[in-house]
Amino acid sequence: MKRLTYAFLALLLLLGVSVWIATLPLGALGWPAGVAIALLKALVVVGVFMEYRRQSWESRAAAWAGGVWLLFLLALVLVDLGTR
Amino acid sequence: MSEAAETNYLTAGSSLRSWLLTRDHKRIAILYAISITAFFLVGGVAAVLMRLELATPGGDLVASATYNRLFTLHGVIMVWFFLIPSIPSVLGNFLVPLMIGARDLAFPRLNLASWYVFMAGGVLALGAIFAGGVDTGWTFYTPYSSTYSNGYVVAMVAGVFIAGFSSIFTGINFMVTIHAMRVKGMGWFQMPLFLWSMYSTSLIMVLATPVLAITLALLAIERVGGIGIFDPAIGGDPLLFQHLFWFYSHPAVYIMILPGMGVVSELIACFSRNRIFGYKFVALSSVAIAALGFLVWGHHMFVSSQSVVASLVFSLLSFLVAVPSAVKVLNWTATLYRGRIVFSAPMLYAIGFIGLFTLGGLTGLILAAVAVDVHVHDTYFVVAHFHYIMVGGMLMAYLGGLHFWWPKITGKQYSRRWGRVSAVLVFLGFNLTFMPQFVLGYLGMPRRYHIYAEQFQLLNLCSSAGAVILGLGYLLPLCYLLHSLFCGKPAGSNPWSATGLEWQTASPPPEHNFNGRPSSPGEPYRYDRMGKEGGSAEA
Amino acid sequence: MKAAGVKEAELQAQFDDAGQQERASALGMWIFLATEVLFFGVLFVGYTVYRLAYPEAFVWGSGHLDLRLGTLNTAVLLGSSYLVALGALTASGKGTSRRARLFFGAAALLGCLFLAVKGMEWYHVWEEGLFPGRGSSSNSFQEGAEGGRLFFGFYYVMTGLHALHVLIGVCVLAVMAGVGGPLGWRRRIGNRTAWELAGLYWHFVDIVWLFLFPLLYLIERSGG
Amino acid sequence: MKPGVVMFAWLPEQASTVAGEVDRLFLWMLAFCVLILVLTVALVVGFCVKYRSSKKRDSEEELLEGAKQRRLEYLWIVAATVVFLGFFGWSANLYFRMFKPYEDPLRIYVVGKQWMWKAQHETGRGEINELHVPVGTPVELVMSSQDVIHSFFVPAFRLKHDVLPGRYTRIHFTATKEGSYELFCAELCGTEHSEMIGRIVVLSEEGYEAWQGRSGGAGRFAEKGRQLYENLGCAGCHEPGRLVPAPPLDEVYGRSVALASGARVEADRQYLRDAILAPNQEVVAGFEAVMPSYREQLENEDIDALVAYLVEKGAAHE
Repeated sequence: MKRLTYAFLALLLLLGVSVWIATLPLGALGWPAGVAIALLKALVVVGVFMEYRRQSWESRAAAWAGGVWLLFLLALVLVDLGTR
Repeated sequence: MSEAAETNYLTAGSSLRSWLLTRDHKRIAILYAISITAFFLVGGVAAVLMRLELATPGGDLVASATYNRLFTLHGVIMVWFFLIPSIPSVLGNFLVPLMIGARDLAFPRLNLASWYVFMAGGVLALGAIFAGGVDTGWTFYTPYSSTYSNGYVVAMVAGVFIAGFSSIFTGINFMVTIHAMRVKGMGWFQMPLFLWSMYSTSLIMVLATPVLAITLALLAIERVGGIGIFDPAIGGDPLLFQHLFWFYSHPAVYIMILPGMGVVSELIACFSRNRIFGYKFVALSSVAIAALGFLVWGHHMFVSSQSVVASLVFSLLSFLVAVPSAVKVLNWTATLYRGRIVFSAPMLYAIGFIGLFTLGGLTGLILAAVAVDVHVHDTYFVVAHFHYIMVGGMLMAYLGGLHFWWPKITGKQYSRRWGRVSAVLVFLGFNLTFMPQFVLGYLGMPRRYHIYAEQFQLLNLCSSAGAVILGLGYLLPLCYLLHSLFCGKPAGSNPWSATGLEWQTASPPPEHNFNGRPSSPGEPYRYDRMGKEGGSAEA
Repeated sequence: MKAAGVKEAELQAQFDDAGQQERASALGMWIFLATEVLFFGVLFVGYTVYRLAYPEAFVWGSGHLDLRLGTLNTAVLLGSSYLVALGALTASGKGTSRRARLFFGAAALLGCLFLAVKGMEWYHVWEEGLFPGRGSSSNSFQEGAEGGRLFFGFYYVMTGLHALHVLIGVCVLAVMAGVGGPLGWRRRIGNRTAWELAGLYWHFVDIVWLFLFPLLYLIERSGG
Repeated sequence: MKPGVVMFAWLPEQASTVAGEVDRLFLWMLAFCVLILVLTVALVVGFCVKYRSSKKRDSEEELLEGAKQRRLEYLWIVAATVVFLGFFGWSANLYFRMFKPYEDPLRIYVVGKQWMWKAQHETGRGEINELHVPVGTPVELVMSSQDVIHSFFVPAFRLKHDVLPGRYTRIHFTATKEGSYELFCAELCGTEHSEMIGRIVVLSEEGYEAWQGRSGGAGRFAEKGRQLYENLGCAGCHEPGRLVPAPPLDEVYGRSVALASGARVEADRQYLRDAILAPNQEVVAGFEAVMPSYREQLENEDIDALVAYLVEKGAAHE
């Protein structure tokens, strides 16, 4: 129960941080910063709310597969876009 | 066996309701078999009309607009409503639980839902065809499909979108079933190779299909609502559509061929009465093909003005994905070595498959060579290549598998002689149809051409003639297999003396597959030892 | 995983024991979520391609979104996720309980709040004439650089698809909370696995939003 | 190609510098394919005959197993990979050379539209469904599409490239043989896709000069662009000293331009085209984003003409 509450508070904190960061003049760095914080939040949700560690190895592998295959798609599309 | 003969899954209920609301994976397989046969006939009629039209260089039989609708119909129906569901949804549905000794798939209701979703998609696609058709080709390239085409693109795309979910459901079902429901004592490397291929196929279905679904949804939104994502008129990139489309549609080729490879592994082992050569290599090459197959889609875009660097990367990866396929061919051939080969109908199909798939795969190398592809891209060379894989490969394997497991599915024997005749006929007809197209392609005849230059006529005529033989070859099994349903001799539980758990139960199997739990199978394909005990494939 | 959650009566015929059934159900849901990752993933890839091509237009478009409402909605979804996690935890202790139902019900209400706020936002943007589809005047996009339409295309499609998922999630949560009681649906969803699966789905929907939020609302807010 | 005389051939004519090289690679790969196919079929048929079940055999033979089997597998994997990589290297090298731009080519603008090919020579001469080029001269085609995706395909040149809306794509070739060759559209582009065909006529140098000479003073292509430039009132902003300041256009093409966003771009043809169609996307540093888009007003050929004019203007100023 406590773990969930701490996680929730941490998420709200991260939300605040991401909005604050967006108001800084970071230029091109703003995008990766925003995504990085989102990734952090997502990890908290997966790790605590979705109880990643209590899942079977197959379920964990499925979670990874989704992310990794998305990276395949993104990476190879960007190979084309980046070198046109 | 004696008690099982009393009721089986076919006799367990005969009302229409008992079929339409069934959750039995075997009955759902039958429902799929009937539906995809119907779709195959629709797609086949379109193919015959196209080949007739192409017998002469002019546009004598149908107008351009009709011709474009015909090849779109042929492509969409054959790809999404026949080839992709064929082996997984029919043979896979029937065999996956049987082969691992389970009572059913993990999610029987989801399985039934997948059939309904499939039919809903199919009805929508057929509706689009009867309403007036679609002329974009099965690839739906933007901006033609989103802005310029005047066909029923949205309905067709919606049909494919919906049918996609049936693929996803089937994939999830197979993966979970294979993970969680294998009989005690069956480890990953004791599974029949068909299951390895089903697992790899499911991997692709699950991870690639959603990409197609959302891409087609974006296309429909652009066409209906004008919210353009790909529209060059507002700065959109039509190549993005191609990237996303082929991210699904190249792996989809492996959805079509991997199950065929699984079937052929079973057939070759059984009818050469030999253990499969290099079991682990064959098993893992399926997974390798499934994973690597995701990284090569750009070879469909070598001349699309994708960057030179991207083309080179995709070309390299395409060459590499051919390695695991080559491994499979070697292993099948080596399995024949010192076997005791029986030339039954399924085996003839399997041998035909090896030849046709090898040629299809090798010409794939030529297409992967980017400098040559610049010339042969979008010509009949490509058409011939992918028909060698999809039809020469997948359809041969599907028919082979159907002939192999027909006694298990129906409990009946078909005419062995006619089985062999049709296998040979299909092989000959196929080669006559598609071999000339390789030459046509290199000579420069573009695909999707309704009217063509005169120097191409001779080869086109050969191809059309072959199509007639091929068509006959496909109609034959329809006749004698149906005939066997009514007049066939009872098959017995294991007519081929095959290993594998599915042969340990009655034919047709009882409602929950096994009476009691099947015994642990141990090592698969122990045919070499069975031989000494007097087992034989010639029952 | 402990096998206590499923009573014998709820064991489906194809499974040998409760442990197998739970493992299979959970795995099925995780694989489904993996497909959902790629489903939304396409939009993220498309977004990346166009943001790289039209950076100014995306700053311009983001500036027309209401940051306060967006932040509020993020907090609302996080809160609902928290409640759902609490509900699943409660349910796993004792099976279906009143408290678990209350947690899920509250989460469903937050989901509705999210949709209401979302609707308001869409209305605002629509009012400004920033609807990229057919029938809208293109004048509103003239001041934005080329690509402004594309930004709003992504805005509507991404948030729309996400809202659809929220809507489905709200329905699932509401049924779990007992709304479907009169229809006799509660009997079927009594076991612990069902609560966990519903929770997994909801958390996933939350995660998608966590990425949408910075990508759509937080583009260079420094300028004003 | 004379119909009736050459009714059948295994290879199309070779009429460009790369055609022979592509054929050589293709034939080698084909030979490899045939070799493997024959080997596989021979083994399969051989085994089928030798080990058929009806044949009596004296003793039990040992199967290949264990280390022997694995060695065969690895051998096969390594051999296949090496051969494949070899072919990849060969083809990559050839492809790289095929797409390497020429130094100072004869440049021709090509527009694909449903369902015809239009070509504009820099001399001002335009053609439809025909393209005349001199033999032995490096040619670059600057291609764009008015509507959907087309694909420019000349089998005799072993050359094909898609033609996109909203973007220039280019290809290069040097014809090696005089004659008339087929031009196809290879990407499905609508109802009359199979009739979107044309001819490439390769003339001798003198023949080409003569052909150009017959153009009857239609004016140079860039001249057409200059007229558009004036008719559209481009000078109103783009000449120095005007009320609404805009970048002077004789100092743009071929240079590296600083943008308002802080980035720099190489101002090539694509940049000029984009600047006409989507002017506020990449604004030159120091100027306001005030130019309207000319997407609605201009046909593709007009844009090409304007670009040709601006290129000339930029080059003249260097």
